[in-house]
Amino acid sequence: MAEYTQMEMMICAAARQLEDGRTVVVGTGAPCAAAMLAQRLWAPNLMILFEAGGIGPLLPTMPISVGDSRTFHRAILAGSMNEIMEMCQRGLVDYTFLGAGQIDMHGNINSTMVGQDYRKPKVRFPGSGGANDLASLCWRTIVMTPQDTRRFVPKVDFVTTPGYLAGKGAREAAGLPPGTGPYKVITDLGIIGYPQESCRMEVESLHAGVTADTVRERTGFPMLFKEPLAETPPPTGEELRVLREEVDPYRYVIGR
Amino acid sequence: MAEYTQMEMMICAAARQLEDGRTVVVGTGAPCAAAMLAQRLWAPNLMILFEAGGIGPLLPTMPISVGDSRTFHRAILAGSMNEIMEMCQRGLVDYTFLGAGQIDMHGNINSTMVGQDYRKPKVRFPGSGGANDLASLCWRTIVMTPQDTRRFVPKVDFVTTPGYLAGKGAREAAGLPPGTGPYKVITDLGIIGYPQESCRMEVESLHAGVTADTVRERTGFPMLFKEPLAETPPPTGEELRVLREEVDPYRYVIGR
Amino acid sequence: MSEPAGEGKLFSFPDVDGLRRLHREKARNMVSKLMSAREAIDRFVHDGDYLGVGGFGTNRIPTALLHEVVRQRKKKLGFAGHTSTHDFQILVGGDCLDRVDCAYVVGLEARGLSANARRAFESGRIEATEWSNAALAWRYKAAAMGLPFLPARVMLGTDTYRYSAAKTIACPFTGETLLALPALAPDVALIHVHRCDEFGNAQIDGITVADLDLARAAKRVILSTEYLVPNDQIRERPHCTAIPYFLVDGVVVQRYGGYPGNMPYEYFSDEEHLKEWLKVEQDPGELEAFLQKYLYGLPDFQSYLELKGGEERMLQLRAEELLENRREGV
Amino acid sequence: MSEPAGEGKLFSFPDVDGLRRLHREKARNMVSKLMSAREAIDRFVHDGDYLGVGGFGTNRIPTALLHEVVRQRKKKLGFAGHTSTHDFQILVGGDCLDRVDCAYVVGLEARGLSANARRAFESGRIEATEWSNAALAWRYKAAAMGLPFLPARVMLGTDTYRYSAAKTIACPFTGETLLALPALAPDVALIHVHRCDEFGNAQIDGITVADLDLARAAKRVILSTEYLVPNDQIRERPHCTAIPYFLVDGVVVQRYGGYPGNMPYEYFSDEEHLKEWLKVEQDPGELEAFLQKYLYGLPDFQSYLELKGGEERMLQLRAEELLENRREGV
Repeated sequence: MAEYTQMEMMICAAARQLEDGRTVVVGTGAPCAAAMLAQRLWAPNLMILFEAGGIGPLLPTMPISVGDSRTFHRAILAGSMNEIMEMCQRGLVDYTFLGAGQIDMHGNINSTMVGQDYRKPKVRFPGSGGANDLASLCWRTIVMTPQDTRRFVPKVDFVTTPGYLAGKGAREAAGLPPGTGPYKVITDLGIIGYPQESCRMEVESLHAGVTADTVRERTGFPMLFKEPLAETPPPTGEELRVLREEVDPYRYVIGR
Repeated sequence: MAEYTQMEMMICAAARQLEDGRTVVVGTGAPCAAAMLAQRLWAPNLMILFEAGGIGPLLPTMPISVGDSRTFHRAILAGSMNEIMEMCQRGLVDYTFLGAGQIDMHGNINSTMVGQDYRKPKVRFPGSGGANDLASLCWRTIVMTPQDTRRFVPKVDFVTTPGYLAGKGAREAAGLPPGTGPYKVITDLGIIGYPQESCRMEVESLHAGVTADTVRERTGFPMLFKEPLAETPPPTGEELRVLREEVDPYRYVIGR
Repeated sequence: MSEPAGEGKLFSFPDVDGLRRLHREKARNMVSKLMSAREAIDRFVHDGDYLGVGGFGTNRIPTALLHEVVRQRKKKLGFAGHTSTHDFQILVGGDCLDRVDCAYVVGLEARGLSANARRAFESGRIEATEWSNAALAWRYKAAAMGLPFLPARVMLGTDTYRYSAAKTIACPFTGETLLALPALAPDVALIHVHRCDEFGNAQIDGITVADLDLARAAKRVILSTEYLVPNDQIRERPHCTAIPYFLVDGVVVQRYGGYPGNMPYEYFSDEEHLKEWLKVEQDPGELEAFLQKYLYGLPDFQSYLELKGGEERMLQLRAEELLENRREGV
Repeated sequence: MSEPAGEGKLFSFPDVDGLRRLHREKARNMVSKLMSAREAIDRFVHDGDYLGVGGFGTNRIPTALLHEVVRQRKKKLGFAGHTSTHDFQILVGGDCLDRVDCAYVVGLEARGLSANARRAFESGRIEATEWSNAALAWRYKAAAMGLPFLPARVMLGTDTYRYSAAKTIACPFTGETLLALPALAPDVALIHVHRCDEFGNAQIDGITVADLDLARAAKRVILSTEYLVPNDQIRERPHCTAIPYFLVDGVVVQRYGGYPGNMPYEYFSDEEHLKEWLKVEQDPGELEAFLQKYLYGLPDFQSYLELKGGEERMLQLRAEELLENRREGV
């Protein structure tokens, strides 16, 4: 079996979530690589969107910014941020990828600040950007993040972006479109889902060589595990070849 | 003095309402001729807009439809109806011209139906089109219409388009933008204004040869007259020359 | 501060969550959607549907598609009448409509009134709800934005409001009274464009009227196009794409597909024929014969074009559009 | 159903009637507005103003205008931070801001965080109110539509809402809870475009982000442009006009005016220089020297371009933009 890095494992695991004929809003980096990989291998009709206005580009290389020229290179449409966000609000967008500074068991994300006083944050982060919008409006939110207790916390300092909020039904009660919400978390340890009944994280599969104990150690809240617990299929030779040769030949992402 | 028709008098009187450096939404026909005349004689910076999306065209000829090619021929911008209506809603448009099937003393206009039962009209007319929007949102509404008792009625069968509604203050109470409303009515008999205090029609000037009695006979409500009552200056030779030779050489409008 | 709600019937409830589910199901594959007008109307327009039509009455209207709706004798359709003129005339000619959101109907601007369309209202055969042009454009906009309603500052205080299905609200920030317009998501949009590819990526030159929002608001979209272009040409200038393929269900290539209307930069309106249409409407019998001759008796739109003078007449209208037979006024 | 209003400060009240009066007064004459960046910033940006900036952080940003704001030491400005990255870094570098509507600030996307911008927040020197990117774009949209607010379906249930100045309302038709976003009309908009005429009629190639709405929302608009073109060229394709002249107060011609950002179809971003900027921010003293060298010590933006390698460097970035020095991936 081919050797691969954790980043390559994460990108392949993320790519496999994406079906043909669907739409996905991505950022730069790993999510974009995942979408490009899926597009090249089994989802030629996967339509990639960028929140700044690019729709369906033929990506010549990995973008540096979600609004740079690459994001609408030979695109179907180069529009506005509203064009994208309103597509999401109309229910036309199936998937979105987000990162997470902090995340809790219901998938609520903090990318705004560390500390208890909003007026004087201990550490200020960028804030929502489009994350709150995309997680509110797209059907399924996938988070890609390294897993550790600094990130996987019992309570996020600030709910920048809605997961299932306080739990099942809370999104709808707040007015968010029904049927949306966190779908998977792809980490360096495994793939985590949210069972419908609990809307609370549960590990679905562990990457090769990872134990449940490692996951527990690197999670700041009691993690659930699906039974039976699967092993994430490692990247195939074909996945790795396309990822390395076509998607990210300059190793912008997989070289990290 | 040159001979001229009533239509030519109306167009010249309407044109004189328009100042340089202002904006006007016009329809086809006489209002468009009036705006073109003003543009050519004293208002080179008068910007003409059409509700279907044309902004600042170099009109090669009189348009037949407010959405035909002429309305954005070599224009500043060819946009959408929303572009125009939102400009109006932002307060960027000074004047609009409307016609009137029926009009009352407060300038309320009916262009929807004759009869008392909306569900079964005696006569169905087109309805608001953009008239309600333009009269709600532009600063000053100018009506061009022949004057007779069928049109100038005590009570319109249907308030399609707001004048001053029930009178002073009623527009603002209904939620319409403050400071807007009917400005002038240009008829074949004279020019009618709306004094601030009453927001009710008052004749400001009579066209040459017209008497106050004629106006009374052709008005279905008690008409007020300003004192002293002026005579509308007749079209000048220059106005007539430009109107006939440049604005409407094919006599689409002035030939009616 | 807020007035009672308009008394008019709301023909299309703004069920945004239902629309979201529908949009979720819609395929997004980039496959050829080329088909005949006959197939497109047969597949995507059903009796009882609510129609939205692009363009502006006699300008960039999808005449070929409208003729086919009549030819297939579609019935009980709803219709959004924002400056609908010749488009409306065609559909009422075919007795296709039973309910209409009226902003501008029964007229052809300065050309006069449609006697047949007037009869349809005056007889009570068509149920009407009143709006203004901007109101209908913003109702499309609301649906295009994925919102159940949009506020506005028009229609207030008038009978146009009273016989509409709008409401009023107080602004949560300023307290002032605003109109609330329910989103309008037609079942089908028919739109004529300058050029598009086989997938439905379309470009429009000149004014877009309300068509960008209409395409985004509608559940299904049928395009007719003057020219079919390769996908490459669309991708050359992605900021010129007016309608992206994933909104589109059918693409009908029909040169002169907006005749007798005006197609900007292509051909001017055939005013003679429009006058003829208005004239025959005075007499129901004459209208019936006229429709038989120009519509029911013909297999397709191309035959109509032939009957109206074919390429020769179209070239005259093209010359008129391009101002080749008159001096420039400016 | 509705939640308590957000606790954040509303920096710009949506006084639509006041804005209407202001727009009424604005001259609409088509006169040349050509001027230097120095004159434009001096005349149209005042201490205490609220700024909106076009583009997307490092893409099609009006760098030349932003440098001039810093060079003229404008203070106590408000700012709309929707994916503001290098633009934000420049203004915070000049200590120009005292209040910010935050959707995305202090970061440069994947490049890392701005240490200096973080210090400005962590010290409490800048007052913040939270929003999302779409929320700020829709707030511009509301102002561009002449409305005091727009509904939306984002931010609900989160702390982003709690620390915003948004409210919630019940939909008058469906009853569902909606976000209410107050219109945002900046005092000044700074926007970089591909080409415009001397009057300010502008075209933009590629994505427009929120700039069409920003230009329509703002009380004053300053454009910087890569190319000056004759008015005739604008009138050739009126459907390509992104911003019409009557919204514009000043036109500044500055080739490479978006450097070190990416200008679509013209030049790629200078990633080295952006990295350098992030690096010196680690140390306030180094940053001061850096700003002295590249900004305060220079008379104008042209001198900055010269210092950064002039035409030769720009041609490299152009080749990178046009993918001339790498293979096409597709």
